[in-house]
Amino acid sequence: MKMNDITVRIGGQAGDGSLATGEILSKYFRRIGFYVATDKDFPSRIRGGHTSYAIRGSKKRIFSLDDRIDVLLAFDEDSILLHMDELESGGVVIFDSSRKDLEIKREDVRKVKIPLANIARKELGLEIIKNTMALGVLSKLFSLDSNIMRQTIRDSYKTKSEKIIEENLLAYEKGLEYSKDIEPMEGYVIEGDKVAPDTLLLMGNEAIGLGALAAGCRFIAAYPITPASDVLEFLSRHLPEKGGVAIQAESEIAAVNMAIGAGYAGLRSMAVTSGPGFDLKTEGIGLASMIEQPVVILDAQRAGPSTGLPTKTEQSDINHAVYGGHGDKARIVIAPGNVEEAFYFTFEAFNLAERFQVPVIILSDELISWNKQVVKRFDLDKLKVDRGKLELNPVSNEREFPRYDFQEDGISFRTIPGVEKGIHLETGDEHDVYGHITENASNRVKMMDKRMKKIQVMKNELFPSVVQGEGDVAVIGMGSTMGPILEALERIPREIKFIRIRTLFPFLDDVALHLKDVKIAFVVEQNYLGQLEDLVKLNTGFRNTVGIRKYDGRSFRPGIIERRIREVMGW
Amino acid sequence: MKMNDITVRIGGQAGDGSLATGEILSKYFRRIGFYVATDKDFPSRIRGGHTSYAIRGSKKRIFSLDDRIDVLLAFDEDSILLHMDELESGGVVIFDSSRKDLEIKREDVRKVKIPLANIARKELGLEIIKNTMALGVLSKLFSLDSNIMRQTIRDSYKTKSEKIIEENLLAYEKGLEYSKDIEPMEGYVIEGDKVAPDTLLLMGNEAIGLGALAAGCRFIAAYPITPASDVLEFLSRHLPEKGGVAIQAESEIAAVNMAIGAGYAGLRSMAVTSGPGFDLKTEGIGLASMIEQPVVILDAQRAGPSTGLPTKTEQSDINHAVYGGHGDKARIVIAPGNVEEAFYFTFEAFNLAERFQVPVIILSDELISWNKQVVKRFDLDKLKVDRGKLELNPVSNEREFPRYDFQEDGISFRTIPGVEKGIHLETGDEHDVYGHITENASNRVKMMDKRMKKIQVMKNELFPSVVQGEGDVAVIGMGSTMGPILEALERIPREIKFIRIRTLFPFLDDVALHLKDVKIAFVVEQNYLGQLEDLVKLNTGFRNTVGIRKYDGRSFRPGIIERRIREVMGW
Amino acid sequence: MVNISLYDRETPTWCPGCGDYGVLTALKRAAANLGLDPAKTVLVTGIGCSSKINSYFYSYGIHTIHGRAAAVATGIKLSNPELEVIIAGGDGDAYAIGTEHLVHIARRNLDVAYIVMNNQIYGLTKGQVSPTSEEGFVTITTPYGSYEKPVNGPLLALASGATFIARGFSGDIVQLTQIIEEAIRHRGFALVDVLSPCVTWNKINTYDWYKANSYQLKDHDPGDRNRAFQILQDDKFALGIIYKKEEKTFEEKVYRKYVHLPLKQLEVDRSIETIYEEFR
Amino acid sequence: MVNISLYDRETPTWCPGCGDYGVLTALKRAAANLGLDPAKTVLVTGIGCSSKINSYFYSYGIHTIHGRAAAVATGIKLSNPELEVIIAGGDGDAYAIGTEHLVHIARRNLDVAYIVMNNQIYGLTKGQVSPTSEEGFVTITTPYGSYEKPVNGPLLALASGATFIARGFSGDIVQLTQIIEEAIRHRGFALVDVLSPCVTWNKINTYDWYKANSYQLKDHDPGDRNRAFQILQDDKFALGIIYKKEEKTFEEKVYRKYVHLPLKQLEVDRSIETIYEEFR
Ligand SMILES: Cc1ncc(C[n+]2csc(CCOP(=O)(O)OP(=O)(O)O)c2C)c(N)n1
Ligand SMILES: Cc1ncc(C[n+]2csc(CCOP(=O)(O)OP(=O)(O)O)c2C)c(N)n1
Ligand code: SF4
Ligand code: SF4
Ligand SMILES: [Mg+2]
Ligand SMILES: [Mg+2]
Repeated sequence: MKMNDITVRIGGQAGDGSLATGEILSKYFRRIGFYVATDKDFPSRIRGGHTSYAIRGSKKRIFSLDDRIDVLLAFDEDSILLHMDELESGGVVIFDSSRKDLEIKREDVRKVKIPLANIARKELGLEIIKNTMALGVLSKLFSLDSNIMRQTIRDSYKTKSEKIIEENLLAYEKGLEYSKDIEPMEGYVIEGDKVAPDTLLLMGNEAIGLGALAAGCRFIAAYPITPASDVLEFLSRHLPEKGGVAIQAESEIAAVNMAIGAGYAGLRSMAVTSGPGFDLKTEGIGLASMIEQPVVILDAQRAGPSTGLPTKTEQSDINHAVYGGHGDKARIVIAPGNVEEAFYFTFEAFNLAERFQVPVIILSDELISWNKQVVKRFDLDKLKVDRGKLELNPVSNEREFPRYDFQEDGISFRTIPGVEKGIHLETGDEHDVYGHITENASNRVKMMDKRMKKIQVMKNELFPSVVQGEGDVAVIGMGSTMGPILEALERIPREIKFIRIRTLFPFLDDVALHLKDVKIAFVVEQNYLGQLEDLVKLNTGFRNTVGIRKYDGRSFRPGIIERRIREVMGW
Repeated sequence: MKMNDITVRIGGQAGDGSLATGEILSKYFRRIGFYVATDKDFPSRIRGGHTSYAIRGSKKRIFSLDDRIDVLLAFDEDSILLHMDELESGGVVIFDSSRKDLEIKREDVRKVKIPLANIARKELGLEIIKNTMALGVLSKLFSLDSNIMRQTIRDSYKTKSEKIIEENLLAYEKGLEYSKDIEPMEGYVIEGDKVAPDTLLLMGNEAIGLGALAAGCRFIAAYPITPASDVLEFLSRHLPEKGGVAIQAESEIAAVNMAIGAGYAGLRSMAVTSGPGFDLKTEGIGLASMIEQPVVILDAQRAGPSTGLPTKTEQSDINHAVYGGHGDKARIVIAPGNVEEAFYFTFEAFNLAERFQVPVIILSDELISWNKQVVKRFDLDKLKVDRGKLELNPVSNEREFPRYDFQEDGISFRTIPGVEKGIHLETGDEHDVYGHITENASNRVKMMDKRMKKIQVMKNELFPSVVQGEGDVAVIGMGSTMGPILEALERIPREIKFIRIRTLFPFLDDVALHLKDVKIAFVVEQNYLGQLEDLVKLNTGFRNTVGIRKYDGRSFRPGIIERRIREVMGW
Repeated sequence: MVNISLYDRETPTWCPGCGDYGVLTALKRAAANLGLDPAKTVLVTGIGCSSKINSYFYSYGIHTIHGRAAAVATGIKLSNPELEVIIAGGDGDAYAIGTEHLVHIARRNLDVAYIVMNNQIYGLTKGQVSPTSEEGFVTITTPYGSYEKPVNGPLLALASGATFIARGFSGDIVQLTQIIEEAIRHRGFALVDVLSPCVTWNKINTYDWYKANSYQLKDHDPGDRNRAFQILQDDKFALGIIYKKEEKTFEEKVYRKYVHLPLKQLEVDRSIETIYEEFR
Repeated sequence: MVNISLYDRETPTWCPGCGDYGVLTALKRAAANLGLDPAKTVLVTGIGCSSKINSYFYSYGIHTIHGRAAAVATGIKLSNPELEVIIAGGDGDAYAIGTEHLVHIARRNLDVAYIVMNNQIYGLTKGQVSPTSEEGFVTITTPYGSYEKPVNGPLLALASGATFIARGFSGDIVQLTQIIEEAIRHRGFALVDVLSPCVTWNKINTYDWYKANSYQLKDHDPGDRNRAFQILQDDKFALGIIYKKEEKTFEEKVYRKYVHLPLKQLEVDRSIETIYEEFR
C-alpha cells in the first residue's frame, strides 16, 4: 500500500503524553534516515482539552503532512471523534480502551484496542507511561527496529533521571509484549537505511535560534508570545555560553527598543514576536528605519486578528510586515518556506540588516515555527558574516562623524559608541549628515532619496523566487504552503509552474518575469483577504489570479490545493 | 492685476506675532465675504526659529494657497531670505526695519520699510504690538475697510482684557497714521460685499471637533501630538458642557483602549493622534475590529517616518491606515479633502462606526488639520444620527445575548452593559455567537466570513469619489491636495478628469469605472512611495499612472502640478 | 442574599488545582454578598490564564488585549459610572506589559477594583519568568536564574496613589472573599494582589510555600500610609487590607461640574451653534 | 580636569530662561568633573524639549522616540557595559508614556543615570497637562483643572527598586552638578528628578515657586529607605540625594557567569555544532 511514507496522529487530552510520544517517533524516523514533517494541534489552554500531534515520516523529502493519516493512536474518545475521518482506508486505529470501550464504526480500517493506561498503572505502577507503551504497539504493527527505538527513548529522556529512562524502556517492552499476538500491518513498509545520516531534526523556531547564533547575533530581547517564545527560550539557554544576552523584556515595545539599542551599540540583535506583539513594535521599527539601524525582527504569524486563535497558524501579517507603520520606510521582509530556509534566512537576515542598515523582518508562520523537519547539517563554512559599512577606525578630521553621508548606493558608513572619531547623533527626526535635526526642505528631500534608494539597491541581494516546473498555469505561494503545494502538484500530471516567493519587500522583479507567459495563477495562502495575491497583482500587473485560501487556523493539505486547481482548470 | 484674490505671507521669529496677525487678517477676509485658505510653517521648537503664516483671501471658493504671494510682511531677515522669491512681480514687501536695515534686491516689487517695532516700543510702549500696527499698513496699501478691521481686532482679543483690546486698536491706528503717505497698491482690488455671510472660519481640527460634538460623541481620549492635539484641546473645552468626557491619557495605547471601553459602554467615542501615536494604536484597532466595536480614530498625518518633521505635512500613513495591523480586519478609512468635509466626514464617521461596528479611521493631514477655510454654517438638520443595530431592549429568553449572531449583512445586534437581557462576552480571541472563546474550525470560518462580509456590505454607504471634468486624462488625489489640483486644472485649458478619492478602505468600485476610458492618470500625493497610486493600481487594475509626489514636508502649490502635467502631456 | 450560582458561566478550563479557582469562588461569593446585578457589572480582563475568568463568571465581560484591561476599564467606568467595573488578570498582564496603565489608573483613583492573580509566572504562555518572580528564579527564559528584582505590585500601586491595597491568598477563600468584597465596596481604586499558585509551571511558589511565606495582618490600621509602605517591603507577604483611604474618585471629579449623561438617554444635546461665535 | 567646552555642541534652541539650560550646564560640568570621554559616553533621550539635550551635549547621542529612551538605553548598556550611558528627557517622556520602562529599568538596577527634566507640563507640544502637574492645574487640555493626582516619579522609582534617587533644581546649578555627578558615579540605576521650569507654558511652577516649595535635605542618611519613602511623600520637594544603596547591577548579574564579549571583537564564536546533539 504505502512504501516508506507513513503518517501517525497521536491524540489525547493534554497530559496524555501525545506530544512526547510524537517527539520520540519523529526522532526514530530521522534515525532510520527518513524525512519528517509534523503538525501540532492544541488549544490555547494549559491542561485538558484535546491535543494532537501528527508526525509524518518518509524516505522522500517532505515538508508537510499528507491529506490522510495511516495510524491514529487515540488516548481519548475525542481523538476518535475528531480524527477518524482522516484515517486512510486500510490504516489502523490504536485505541486506549482503559477509560471506556468504544465502538469504532469504520469497517475499512484495522482496530487495535488495548487498555494501555490500565496496564501501565497495574503492571508498571505509573499510568502516564502508557504513551511509551504505545510505541511498543506501533513497533510491532510496523516492524520498527526495536533497538533503534530503545536508543531513541533512552536519548529522549537523557536530561531526566536514569530512573525515568528505565521506566520508559520498561514501558516500551511492555508494549512489545502485549502486542506479541498482534499481526503486523500488511502493505506497509517502514524501512530506512537504519543508519542516521548527518541530519538534524528540528522545528523552525530552533532553526531560527541556531541561525541567529551562527550569524553572531549576541542580543535577543523578547516578550513571550505563542508561537515565537521558543526562540527566546532557545537563545536564553545558548546565548550566555556565547557571551551574549537574552532578555525577557517588560513588553514587545521594550523588546524592540532594546534590540535597537543593542544594534546601535554594535551587537547583532534581534527581537522575536507574533501578531499582537508585532503590532506593538510598529513604532520602533519605524525608528530603526529612520536612523538606519540594523535590527532583525521575527514575526511568527498566528491566526489573527487581535488575540485570534493563538495556537493556530495563519499568514495574515503580510500586509503589516510590508506596509505597517506611518511614513515611507525602507525595510526588508523575507519569508522562509521550510525549516532549512528558516536557518539560512535568519543567518542572512543579520547580514542584510547590517549591509543595508534597515530593519529586517523574518515572516514565519506557526506551521514553520513548530513543524519539525529533517535537514542536512548546516554548512557553516559557506556562510560569511558581512557587517556592511561598519567603520571602527574612521579617519575623520571632523568633530562629528558624518553618519548619514551621501553615498552612491544610499548606504552611509556607520560607527558605534566607543569608537574614537565616530561621534555623531542619531535621531528619528529628519536630520543632516551628522544626524543633527534639521527641517530644511532640500536636506529632507536628499535624505528621503537616500533612504529610499536603498530599496532599489538591495533588490539584487535578496532572495529571489524559487521556480519549479514550466507552463502557462502557475501556482504562487510563500512560507509554509510550500509543502502542500509541492505535493499537490506531484499529483496533477500537467505542466504547472510553481513560483515560491521568498522576499515580500521590496517586491522583486523576478516574479513578473516568471509570470510573463502565464495565463492563470493560483495564489495559495493562509488568510482571508488574499494579502499575497494583492502583492502579486500590484507588483506584477498580472491580474488573472485565483485565490486558494484557508483561514480556519489549520494548515493546508495537498488535497485542498489539488482539488481546487483541478476544478478551476477542468482537469 | 489681481481682483479679489490676494495672498499675504507674514513671517518672523516665533514671538513676533505672525500667527496672531494672520488670524486677524483671515477673520477680516471672512467678514468681507471672502473665502480663505491658510498655511502655517513653523519649526518644531517653541521659541525662536523662523515662523511664517500665509493667508489667502479670495472671492472665489479656494482650498489652498496660490503659487505666489502678493504681500510679504517681514518681521525678520529670514522672511526676506526665505520668501522673497515667492513674491509676485508687482507685489509688495513690508519690512520691519527696526532691527536692521536690509537691501532688498528685487526691482519688480514694491518695498515698504517701516521700523514697526521701534515705533511700537517708543510710541506705544509695547514692542509686540507692532504686528497689529502692520495691519494698519496693510489696510492703507490695500484700502481695506478700517471699520471692519477695527471690529475684527476687537473681537479677536475679546477673551483677553479690555486693556489689550485698546492697545491693539491704538496700534492699528498708529499703523494707519504712519502709512498715511503711502500710496495704495495699484492693480489690486480687495472688495468683498462687506457683509459677512453666514459662514465660519475654522481649521480642519476644529471642524473635526465640531463634527464630533454634533454627532453626539461624548468621549475623547488622546495623548498630545502635533498636529492632532487641537482636537483634544477643543473637546476638552466643549465636551464637559455637553456632559461628555475628554481625557488626556498616559499614552496613545491607553487612549485607544479607553475609547474602545467607552464605545463598549455605549458612548460614541474617539481617539485622535498622528503618525507615531497611530502606530501605537495598531493593536487596539485590531481589538476593536475583532470585537466589532465602533470607535473613531483620527490620524492627522505629518511628515514621517518616525518623529520625522513633526510640524510639516505629508500623506504617508495611507498604507498603515489601510493595511496596518496583524490579521485580516474590517475597518473603514475615509479622507476628507477640505475643512467642510472634515466636519461632515467626522459626523458620518460615528454613524458608520456604529452601523458597521468597526473602527473608522479619519485620515486627515497636517495641511487640512491646520488650514483655515471659510465654510457655510453647518446644516445640522440634514444630519441624522444612526446608531445602527444597537439593541437596548432585547427580548431574549437566553441567558446570554447572542452578540455575534449571524445576520444577512454580517452585522449583529449589539447591546451595552447595563442592559437587562443583554449579557454577553466580548473577546479578541475567536468566539462564538455569545462571544465565548472557541477554537472550533467551522465556527472560525463562519465568524471570519461574517466580519469580512461587512467589508462588501459597507461599500454602498461610504463616500464615493468626487469627479469633476471629463476626458481621457485623469488626475487623482485625496485629502488636502484637492485645493492645488483644482487650481492647476483651471490653468490647463484641456479636458481633464479630476477624481478625488474619499474612501480608502474598503476601496470603492467607482474609481475603476471613472478610469474606464482614461488613458493616463496623474496621481498627486504628498509622499515618496506613491501609496495612493499603488492603491489605485491594485484596486482598479489601471496601470498607466504618473506620480506627482512631494515629500519635503511642504504643501503642494498648483504650479508644481500644472507644470508636471504639461510636461508629460507635452501641452 | 443572592445565590452564588447566579454567577456561574462556563466550566473553567484551568488546570486542576490552579489557584485561580479560589479567586473565582471568592469573586462569586463577594458578588453574591454584595448582590451584584450581572447586567450592571462588567468584568474586564487582559490576556492570560487568569484573564479567562470572565468566561467563568456570569456578567457583562470583556476580555481585551494583553496589559490593557485597565485602560479599557477606564473608558467603561467613565462612560457609565453606574456600572460596577471589576478588572482582573495576571501578574504579567498587570505588572509587566500593563505597568503604565496600573500606575495611571491608581493615581486617577478610578472607582474600580483590580484583582491581580499573582502566580509569579507566565501561565498561559507556558512558564516564562514573570515580573513578580523572585530573583534567581529558574524558568525556561531564565535558565540561569532571573537577574531582576521582582516588581512589588501593591507597593507600586500605593506609590502611584491607589486608595485601597490588599493582598489575599487563593488558599484562603474566606478571607479572599472579604477582601474582594471590601475592594468592590471601596469608593476609589482598589488593588487586590492575590497569591494564586500556578500548579503547572511554578513548582516553587506553591500553596505550602505561600503558607510558609505569608502572614496575617493583625491590629493594623489601614489608614496608616507609612506603615503600609513598610508592610509592603516585608520579606514575607502580609495578607489582609493593607491600606485604605477615602478620596474623591476620578468620576466624581470629572463630572464635578456637570451632570452625568445617563447612558440610556441616547439622544444627547448635539447643538453646536453656541460655539460658532468662536469662528467668526 | 577636562574643560567643559569639550561638551559644547549646537547652540540650544530652548526658550530663553528655560530650566533646561541649567540642566545642560550642570551635566557638562559633571561630565568635566568626571572626565567623561565623549567617545565612550552615550546620551539617550526620548522626545520633548528636554530630550533635545543631546543636540547640545557633545558625545554619542541617540534621540529616540517618545517614552522609550530607557528601553533603548538598556540595549546599549547591556551590549557594552563599558560605555557611560545617560538617559535624559521630560516628565511626560519618563512618567507618562515611558512609565513602564522606568519601573522596569529601576528594578533591573541597570547602571545608568536617568535625568528627568520635570517642568510639570508638556513643553514641546505646547502646554498640555503633564503627569506631574498638580491636581487642579489648568492647561489647554484641562481647562477646568486637572482631575488627577500627580505621578511622583522618584517615589515610583524607589518603589520599583532604584538604588539612587535624587532631586535637583535647575536654579541651583552647583548642587545639580554634584547630584548628576553622583548619579553617574553611582553603580546602579540612578534617577535624578530635576525641577526645571518651563517659562513659556507653565506660569505657576516658576523658579520662584520652586524656591518657595522646595527645601534642602539636611542630616539625611541616604541609606535609610523608610525615611526616603517618607521624604518623597512630603508636600514640598526635598532637594539632594534622597536614597542611595549599593547593589549588584544588572550587567554584573547578566554577565555573572560569562565573560563579556568586548565590542571591538566583532568576530565572535559562531560555532553551533555542540548544540546539534539536541536535534538528533
Ligand atoms: C501583546 C501580547 N504579548 C504577548 C502575548 C502572549 N501572552 C499571553 S498571556 C501572557 C502572559 C501570561 O502571564 P500572566 O499575565 O501572569 O497570566 P497567567 O497566565 O499567569 O494567569 C502573554 C505573554 C499576548 N497575548 N499579547
Ligand atoms: C508616540 C508619541 N506621542 C506623542 C508625541 C508628541 N510629543 C512630543 S514631546 C511630548 C511631550 C513633551 O513633554 P515632556 O516629556 O514633559 O517634555 P518637555 O517638552 O516638557 O521637556 C509629546 C506628547 C510623540 N512625539 N510621540
Ligand atoms: S498553567 Fe498555571 S495559571 Fe494556567 S491554569 Fe494551569 S495552573 Fe493555572
Ligand atoms: S517650551 Fe518650556 S520646556 Fe520647552 S524650551 Fe520653552 S521653556 Fe523650555
Ligand atoms: Mg501569571
Ligand atoms: Mg515636561
